[in-house]
Amino acid sequence: MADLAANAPRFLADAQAIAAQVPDGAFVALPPDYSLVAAEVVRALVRRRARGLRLLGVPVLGYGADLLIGAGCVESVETSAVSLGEAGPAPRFTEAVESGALRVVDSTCPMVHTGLQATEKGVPFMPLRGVIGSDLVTERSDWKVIQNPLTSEPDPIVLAAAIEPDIALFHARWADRSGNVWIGRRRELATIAHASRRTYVTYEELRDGDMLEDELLAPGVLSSVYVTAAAPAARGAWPLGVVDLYAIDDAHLAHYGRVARTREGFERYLEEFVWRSTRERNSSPAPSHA
Amino acid sequence: MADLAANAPRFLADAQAIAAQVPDGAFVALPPDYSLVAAEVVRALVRRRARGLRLLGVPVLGYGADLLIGAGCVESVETSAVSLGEAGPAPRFTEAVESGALRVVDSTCPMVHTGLQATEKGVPFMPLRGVIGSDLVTERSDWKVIQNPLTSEPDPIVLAAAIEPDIALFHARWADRSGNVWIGRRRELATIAHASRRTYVTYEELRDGDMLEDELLAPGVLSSVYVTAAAPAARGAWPLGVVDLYAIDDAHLAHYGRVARTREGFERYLEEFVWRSTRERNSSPAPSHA
Amino acid sequence: MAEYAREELLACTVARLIGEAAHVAVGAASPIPATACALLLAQGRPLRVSLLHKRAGNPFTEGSRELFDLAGQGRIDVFFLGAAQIDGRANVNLVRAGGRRFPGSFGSAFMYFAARRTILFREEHSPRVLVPKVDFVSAPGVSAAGVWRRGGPQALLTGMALFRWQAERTRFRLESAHPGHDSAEIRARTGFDYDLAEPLASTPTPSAGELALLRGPVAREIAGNYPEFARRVWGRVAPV
Amino acid sequence: MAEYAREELLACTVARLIGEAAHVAVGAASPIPATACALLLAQGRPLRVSLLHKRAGNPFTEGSRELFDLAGQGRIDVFFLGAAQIDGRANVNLVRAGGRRFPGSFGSAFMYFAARRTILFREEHSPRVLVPKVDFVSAPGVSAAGVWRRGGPQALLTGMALFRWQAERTRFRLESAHPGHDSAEIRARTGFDYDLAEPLASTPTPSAGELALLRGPVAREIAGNYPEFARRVWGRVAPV
Repeated sequence: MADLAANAPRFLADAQAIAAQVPDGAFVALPPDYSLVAAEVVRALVRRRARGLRLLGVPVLGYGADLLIGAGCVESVETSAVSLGEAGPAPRFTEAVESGALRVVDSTCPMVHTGLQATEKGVPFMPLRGVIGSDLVTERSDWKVIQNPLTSEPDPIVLAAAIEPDIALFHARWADRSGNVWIGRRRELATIAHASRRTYVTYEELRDGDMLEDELLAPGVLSSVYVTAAAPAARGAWPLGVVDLYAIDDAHLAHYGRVARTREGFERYLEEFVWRSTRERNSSPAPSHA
Repeated sequence: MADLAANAPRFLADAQAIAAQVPDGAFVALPPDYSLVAAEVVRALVRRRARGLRLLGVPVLGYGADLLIGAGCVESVETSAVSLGEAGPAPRFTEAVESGALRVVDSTCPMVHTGLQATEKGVPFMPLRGVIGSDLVTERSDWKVIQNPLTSEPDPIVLAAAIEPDIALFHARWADRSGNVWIGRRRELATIAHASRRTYVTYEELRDGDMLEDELLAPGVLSSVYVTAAAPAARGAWPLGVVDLYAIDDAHLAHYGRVARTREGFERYLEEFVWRSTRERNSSPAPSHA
Repeated sequence: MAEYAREELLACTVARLIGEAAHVAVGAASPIPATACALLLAQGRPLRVSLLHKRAGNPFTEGSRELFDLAGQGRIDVFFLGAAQIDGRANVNLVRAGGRRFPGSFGSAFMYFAARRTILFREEHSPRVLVPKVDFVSAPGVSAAGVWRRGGPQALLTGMALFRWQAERTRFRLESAHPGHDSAEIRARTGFDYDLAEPLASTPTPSAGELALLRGPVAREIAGNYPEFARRVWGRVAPV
Repeated sequence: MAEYAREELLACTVARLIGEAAHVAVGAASPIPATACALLLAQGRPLRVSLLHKRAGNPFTEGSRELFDLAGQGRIDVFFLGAAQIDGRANVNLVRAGGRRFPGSFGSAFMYFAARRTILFREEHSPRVLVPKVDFVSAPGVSAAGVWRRGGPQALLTGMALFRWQAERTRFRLESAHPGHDSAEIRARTGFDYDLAEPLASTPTPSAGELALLRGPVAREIAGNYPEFARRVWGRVAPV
């Protein structure tokens, strides 16, 4: 993982082409379920039988991670939580941890953000208040409690080591021909991209013009300077949502949360929703199983 | 300076009412000339004969600070630079420092951002690379070089102390009736507001509806949670600019840069552009002196 | 007395616990705290509510980091924590116990320190949840002297009772039992030791006015962000 | 030989110094470096240029912090620094000297470490600017072993000459004199000691092709961000 700077905009054909860029064993940062998950790439990773991925939840993981874990693509997760939200616990995650198949590096939300902000600024660590007294500190050899060097009063404070993902992977509402992508108020995606060596983005629609030249759009843009490659994926977040475009498919997530409780149910789910062609998924309205 | 949280939106009548909220001696954070300076409030501060202000440049200062310095409102500046850009050195700043009338706490741009980010996160310090070997470090007793606690290799690194302004003061394109303001891509204004105990904003226009409910506008919004009070000020940034609305008045700034080289010229400038009524400024097109 | 759902009693109790506050933040999967906040707003309180997982019109523009920064700045007055285990020192465990894995600590290890008050909330009231000592401390209820801490536990609300946290004694005190539960049952179902208020009060039930608000504007509001919950409690379907 | 302005010669020289680079950042009040970048773009180079003070269509969306974060991430290949004083160890002073106050250090104390290469640029070539030792180190040219430093000085360009930085010797070497200047004059006007390349080359002058680009698309582009400069050099007025 050497390249940091992407210069000329690079477009790939589809989510499958993005999945081909994610090597086995990569440290991949993913957003939470409510923040533009590149679900179509997740399915493509399952189909290409990716192995040994190390996932970073920024700051939590959900449906996409559970799918990858169940399909055997994941070696470890570093995250503050893995959950399907209202649809309950993440079943494949829970099973994999309880059976010892998955290593979890437990964190707490602001420590993930802090570790990424450290990389974003190019510093090796960043402090955070709180956390002291949590067993998380004992388990994390990469965190360190020090005396605040700016005071002579006793004042212990924890340092997060910089987190440096190999790959940032997410979905966006728009891309433009300059390679910029629009992420709206989901600024964690910007932080992930700033901190990662490579950033791959799927997008709903290509937009004409340069979004950075438009003062109204620009505040929600992630500049192409951070984007290694982008590819189209209409409804690419499904069954998760894209605000103003399609809502999270609660019925489908609830269905997943139920059937994936067993290995067999999960395999049937994969068969139905992942192994069948992507094109079918994208061209027809997403099915709901209530 | 106690209050942090503003809840119900609070609107004031005009820039003068904002200036009345800024007490003598306050530590006031100001944006650079290219980033929405509340120039009308600056003029109102001169008119109300504010004294002892301590200015923070985020990360640099320009026209507004020079005006305040020349008018005797300022006790000290903490900044990476004070300059009129293409219009040359800031004449009143230069004179005040060379005559010993003004104390300068010299910084470097990313250290200002870093110190504010520390306050934004609620931590007492934040590290930054570089800077070591600069004489700035010797002068800044609030910075400290420590050994990176996460490595056993020799690795000195500098810590910025958290910077906690009393007041953030800037201009915005829009406010809405919920008290949110739109700052577009000028995210340093958000950082300033997050880190300051009180935030006062003038705005060009009031917009109907809640901008946070509009996904296209929201990424450029500073939520009312951070806004202590807002007041209308049409052309309130003049002679500086508001992108897409009016450009920086280069001819005026060049004029200022020339005449303010002498105390007498500066006094004449104040007489003409500050002591005369604000209303006159706001209601007619801003004059240019080339 | 009006008929009410247990969720409605709990939401009204949470609303009373919130009391005077400028800014309340509600984290993941917290429909009852969210309902309590919506009730206070429907009552006209000048409360600011930040729902971390609000799906539309999310209050944040800095992404999921902003809630934690807000708390770090001292701008969050009340926060909520649920947990798989809670002990008598107000420690919370969201990670693992007895071979079982839970979702994870979320922001607890920070928010419990940075918010001015935290209301612990867990509907299940059993010796499995309310333990003598948590198996894993996601976030501690009490910090050593010299450790920075802006706030801590205020109360523990379960489906059976309300406990107040006594900061000076670092222990809970049983404050009231919900209708249908008594002191002996609560003692039997609580794995940790606590102080008693004698005589034990009964948790106030929702008023007719509260119920009218809950079933009208509050239910509509909640259905948008917690559709499953709204359907279960009020038979409401999420708006599209 | 075509007639050219001194600014045009300097911009062409800066363009050659930039050479192969993916991302060049230009800070405050730097019309000549900005002109050099615009020239490279007009020549069709796949260069990314971030102008800190670009007035419209600013490339950043994180405000003025983003340039420094980009540099911290290792994404900035070339940066420019001017200074009131520069010494033979490539230290720069932007703060004060001999009772005079300058604007201040700007981002120099960070960017000089974090950008992969820094081109020092100052038109005035005099013993007042090029001093044996700066009165105040805004940013050091050389760092002690063990101090993190991604990059440092590449060259020093003045209105009279081009010096290359020799990292292994931590000294400048005079590489070329601009037309109309010679070795003796440069020695007399330079307050610090430096190595000589013998024989001393002459700085290449702008080609007809370069001049055509400079006076066409480049002048138009530059007039938007540096109106005073464009008017002085090309008689252009800023577009509204």
